[in-house]
Amino acid sequence: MSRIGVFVCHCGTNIASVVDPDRLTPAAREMPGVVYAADYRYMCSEPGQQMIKDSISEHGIDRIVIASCSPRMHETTFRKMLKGTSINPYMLEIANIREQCSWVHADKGRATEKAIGLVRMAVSKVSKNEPLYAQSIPITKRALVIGGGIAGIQAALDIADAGHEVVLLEREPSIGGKMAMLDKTFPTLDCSACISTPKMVDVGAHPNIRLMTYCEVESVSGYIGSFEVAIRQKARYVNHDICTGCGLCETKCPVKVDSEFNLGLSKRPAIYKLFPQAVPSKPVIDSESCRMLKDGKCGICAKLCPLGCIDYKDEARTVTESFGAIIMATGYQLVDWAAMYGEYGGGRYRDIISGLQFERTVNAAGPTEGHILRPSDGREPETVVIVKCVGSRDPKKGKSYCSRACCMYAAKHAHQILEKLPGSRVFIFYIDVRTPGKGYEEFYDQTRMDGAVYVRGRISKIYEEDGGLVCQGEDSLLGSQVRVRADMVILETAMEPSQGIEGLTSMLGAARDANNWIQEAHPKLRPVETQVGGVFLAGTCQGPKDIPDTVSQASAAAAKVIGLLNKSEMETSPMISAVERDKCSGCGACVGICPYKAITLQEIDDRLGAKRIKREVASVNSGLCQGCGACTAACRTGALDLLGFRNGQILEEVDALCL
Amino acid sequence: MSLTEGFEPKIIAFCCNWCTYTGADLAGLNRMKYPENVHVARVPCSGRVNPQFILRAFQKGCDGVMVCGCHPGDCHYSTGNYFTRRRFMLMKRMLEYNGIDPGRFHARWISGSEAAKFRDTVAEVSERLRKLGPNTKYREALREGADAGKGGAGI
Amino acid sequence: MRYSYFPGCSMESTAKSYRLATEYVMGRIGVELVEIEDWNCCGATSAHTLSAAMGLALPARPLAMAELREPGLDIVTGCASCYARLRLSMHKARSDKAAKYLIENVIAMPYEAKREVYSFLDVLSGEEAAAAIKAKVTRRLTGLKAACYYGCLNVRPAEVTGAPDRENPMAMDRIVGLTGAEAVDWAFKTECCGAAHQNDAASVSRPLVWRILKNAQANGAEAVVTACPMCSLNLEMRQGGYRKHTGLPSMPVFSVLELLAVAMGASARQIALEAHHVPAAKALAAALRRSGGGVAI
Amino acid sequence: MSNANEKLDALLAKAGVRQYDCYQCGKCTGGCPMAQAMDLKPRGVMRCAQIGSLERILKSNTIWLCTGCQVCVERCPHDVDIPSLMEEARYAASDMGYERRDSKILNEVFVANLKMFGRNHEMLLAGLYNMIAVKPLQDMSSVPHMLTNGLVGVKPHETKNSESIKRMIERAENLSKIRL
Repeated sequence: MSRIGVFVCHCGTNIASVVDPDRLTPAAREMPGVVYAADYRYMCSEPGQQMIKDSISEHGIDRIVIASCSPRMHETTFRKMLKGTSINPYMLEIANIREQCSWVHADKGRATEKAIGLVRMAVSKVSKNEPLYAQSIPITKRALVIGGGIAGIQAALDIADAGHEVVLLEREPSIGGKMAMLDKTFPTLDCSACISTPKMVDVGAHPNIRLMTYCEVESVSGYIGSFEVAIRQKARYVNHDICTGCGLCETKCPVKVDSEFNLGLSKRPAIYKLFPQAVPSKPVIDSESCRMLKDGKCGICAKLCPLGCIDYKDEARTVTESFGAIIMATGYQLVDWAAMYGEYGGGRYRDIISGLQFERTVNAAGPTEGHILRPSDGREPETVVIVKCVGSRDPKKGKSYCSRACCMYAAKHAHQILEKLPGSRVFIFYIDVRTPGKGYEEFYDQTRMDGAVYVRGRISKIYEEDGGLVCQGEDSLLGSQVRVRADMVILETAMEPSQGIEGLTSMLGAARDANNWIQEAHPKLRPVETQVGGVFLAGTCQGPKDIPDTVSQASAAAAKVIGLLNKSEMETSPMISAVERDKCSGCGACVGICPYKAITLQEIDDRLGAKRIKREVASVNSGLCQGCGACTAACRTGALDLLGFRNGQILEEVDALCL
Repeated sequence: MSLTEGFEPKIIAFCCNWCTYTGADLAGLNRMKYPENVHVARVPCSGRVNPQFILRAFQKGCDGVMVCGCHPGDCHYSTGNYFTRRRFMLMKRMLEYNGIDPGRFHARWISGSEAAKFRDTVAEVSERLRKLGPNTKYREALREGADAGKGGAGI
Repeated sequence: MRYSYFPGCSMESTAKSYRLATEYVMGRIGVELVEIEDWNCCGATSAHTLSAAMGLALPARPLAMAELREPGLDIVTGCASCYARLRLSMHKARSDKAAKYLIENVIAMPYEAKREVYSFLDVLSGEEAAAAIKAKVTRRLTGLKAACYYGCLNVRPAEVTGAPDRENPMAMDRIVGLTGAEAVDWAFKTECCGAAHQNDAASVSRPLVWRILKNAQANGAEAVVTACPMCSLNLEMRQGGYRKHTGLPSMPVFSVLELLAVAMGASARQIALEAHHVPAAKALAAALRRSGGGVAI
Repeated sequence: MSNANEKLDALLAKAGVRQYDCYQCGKCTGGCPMAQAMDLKPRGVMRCAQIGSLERILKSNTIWLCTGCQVCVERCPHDVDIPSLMEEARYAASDMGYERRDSKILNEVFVANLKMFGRNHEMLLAGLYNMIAVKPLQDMSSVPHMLTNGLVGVKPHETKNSESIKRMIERAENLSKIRL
């Protein structure tokens, strides 16, 4: 028989002025199993806690009920208090007689009756409580950052600076991401490369960072504190241990294919560095275009290399590494507008380029060395039309969301054109201009004063005629149809999650939202966490954002990881699901219902009569289970139960109320 | 004088810890007033509420049962309340089949900020149950059983 | 290849060359067209403008008659406007019970919409027909640069026509390619030519025609090819102002069937090329000369 | 006011258009072949629907100039079926006597033509229209060419059963008087 102590708090007059302790405490004393009941002005105060502790030893109490404010307020306080006593911190229930009784009811008699009911429910429940022990899981003090764009770079540097080891993984041959492709950044117009390449160099040189470029995640297992990640190092065909990055090989390679970095605006050889400032500054061979690897004929680079770095027999390797935390920084890509917008020529007109292609064009290190020239004939455009929201805010053909950064970089592009090509004209077709950011509205104002003509309306059709591009739309402020003959058109296209996001998130068990961005744990209060413990978010993999927001989020995610890695082990809540193996039929209904992939079917040895058999039963991973209890309601045989909220405990509560 | 005059229903509300329980606390913090009929049982997630709990409540003579959780899509545990929603649509039909007025059972989505909605819901459900009168379906049977078993001692 | 055939009113009058070419080509490639008995006008733009019931019922009547007489045959028409009206009635009868009820009450006969409505483009771009065309082309229209004009109603609205690409369709371009002519890439394949308002709002509708012709010429086309007698007539007959306003030369307009017929050996007389408002034979003769045949057309 | 709103709501419902789907981007107007001649642009029609100004829609020339080419809805990011709205607006405008004169003449001549012959006789249609609308010279330069080449006959083409078609059209006309 349990020995229950009930402690009624007055909370000054907050409770006592409505709920009568002189009725409640004696009533509690009469409840089954209660050996002691007392009331006090402030139970949570030092003397109040001392009184409880004294009573426990004095009356041989083995579990307690505290009738007070909401458990959301002081459950943790009282659990901590119990740590110093003979009883387990989980042998505690709280009856919420303040927020859900004295504060919401006026009739003293009826409120006291209800309080008695609430205490009875708690007493009945606590009679079924059992000691629970928090498990501690060791934390591997090492973080994996997936994606080497500015988000991944920032997060890796912050974690590494705090003294923890980081692996920065990038699937391209170099880190740098989209920011490395940009020319200038709004609204300050500082050169993108000037601010991002030093960070790339820092990453390459940081003693705590291991760079793994040209690598992909193959599989992930484990949970917060101890993830096991299999990483596939793609074949580079160049021995990076001895290569000095002299670049001789690149100059003589006979192959020319479209440059990914310059988005098809220039060519690159088959042995290549992604861009001149690449980190690591060593080339790889693209096996799909290399003549030696395809046909076995060529081998020029191997002959040229003074150090013998070229290895045509190189193969992909998979290594498995352990991490305590993972940051997703997989970024975005631009939508394939040509496949969506036949009315804009569907990609048939060379002088219609994307915003990112314009960045390469206007970049001094780009294919035109920073001269704004149209791709078709290399002429300077006199009139440029910029079209915003291409693929954004278009639920029918593209994405329903706003891509957030386009308004600003459209203004930046206009500014750059007007600055570099005096006498040129720029028309920006827009639906709304959105400039919520520090210095953004001012930048937009400046662009208008520079002479950019903002036309409110979505372009309906763009066609080529007599060597120009006719952009047809409505000037909706004027209410009339307009046609602008342009020499070049820039489409500011929507962002979408990087290709491969589905596979990666399902390996991790992280959820994606309706648009395939990775879902944050809470949009306001946990914006850089996923609902999977130990997996964090940085940058545009969570949704479209600009560089300042990306970098802030990356640092926030890094802070979360640092907090985690600073501990050597982590206590997990013991209030998680437990399986009674004998009852489990192995139906697997719980496996699919678990949002955390915490339940798996495991083969065990069993007996059927005298026969030894093997059968499958559910098994809960305590590192992954978050204690929601969805599995327990789905369990057909009642084999699964939630510790701390067992079926038996809740049924006791129900019964107690209905007495 | 009607049978239900002066009748106060007894209602149990299973509230998820993250949304509705928080909303109920907020109602207290704002000193909102609602009828005393509802007793909240805290659960981690509305998805934890086993249909067995509800049947048991009706069986033991509870006049009404509420299951309240986060709005679909807002679940703290990401998907729990989708299961709740599906499960309790079936529940309603099963209660009907068992001769319990489905109006005695309410599944509602109340977020941590919707204190007023919690108050209004409690008031509304209490009022509906006052009109429905006591849940006698099993209570009578229970009393008879108890009387027989305990030799007329009663409860 | 056998179809119930809905010629449409223009085929009987203004589209003389189109009609003759259709008979010639379909005969050659073995497509049998079974003319729907006692067909009536589809109502064009006017019927549905006056009344929804009339707009649905007029095209439904010949469809219902076709399904009654030839239940095994799909229906084909050579006019984009008829195609759109016929297909809309078919689509509505299939997807909207109230509409089906209304239609059947007005036409006073059942209409189940079991058979598909196709355009000539659908039929000619089918694998079997394309192979037959390839086999029957005896002289090539080498170097004839043609702009394929589909018009609005062959492709829009998507849920009625099922056309995969409404901005840059390619079916006709591919058919034209079979004759040895070159289908140019241009931008006005599916822009409206304003045919519906050439009578009652001429001043705004004429420039639509001119813009289409201008873009075709700007992209190097010597002729416009259509798959609709209404489009043909409109693009051809309204060229007077075009020369005056743009200073550009007038443009021959053919139906894709005429092009095929000539490539299959039809003479100018056989398909009444002289009936064109804009002289048409010259461009074709030049193409034939280029192909080295030197055959007079 | 509320009466007018009910009428507008009913019209929109029949057209399958939710006026607030439109966010006024103007892509419809940008692509509309007839926009230049319209006194209310397609986007303006949607704006009127949003602010409850049915009257302005019904009195506009827009609904009569719409060619039904469908390019607006094809490109509309929110798939707003403007052509369908235009059609319903034409019916409503006809009921109220707001029909545009030239359109009315053309459509009525067209249907009269069909009632007589079951098929459309282009020459007769153009001739009658030009006569009634007082545009005697429109397209007439093409007539000699048409006659000499047998593109149009003097005698109209007729269905065998024009009487049954006439009855069918009359049934449809009667049905359209009942506005659902």
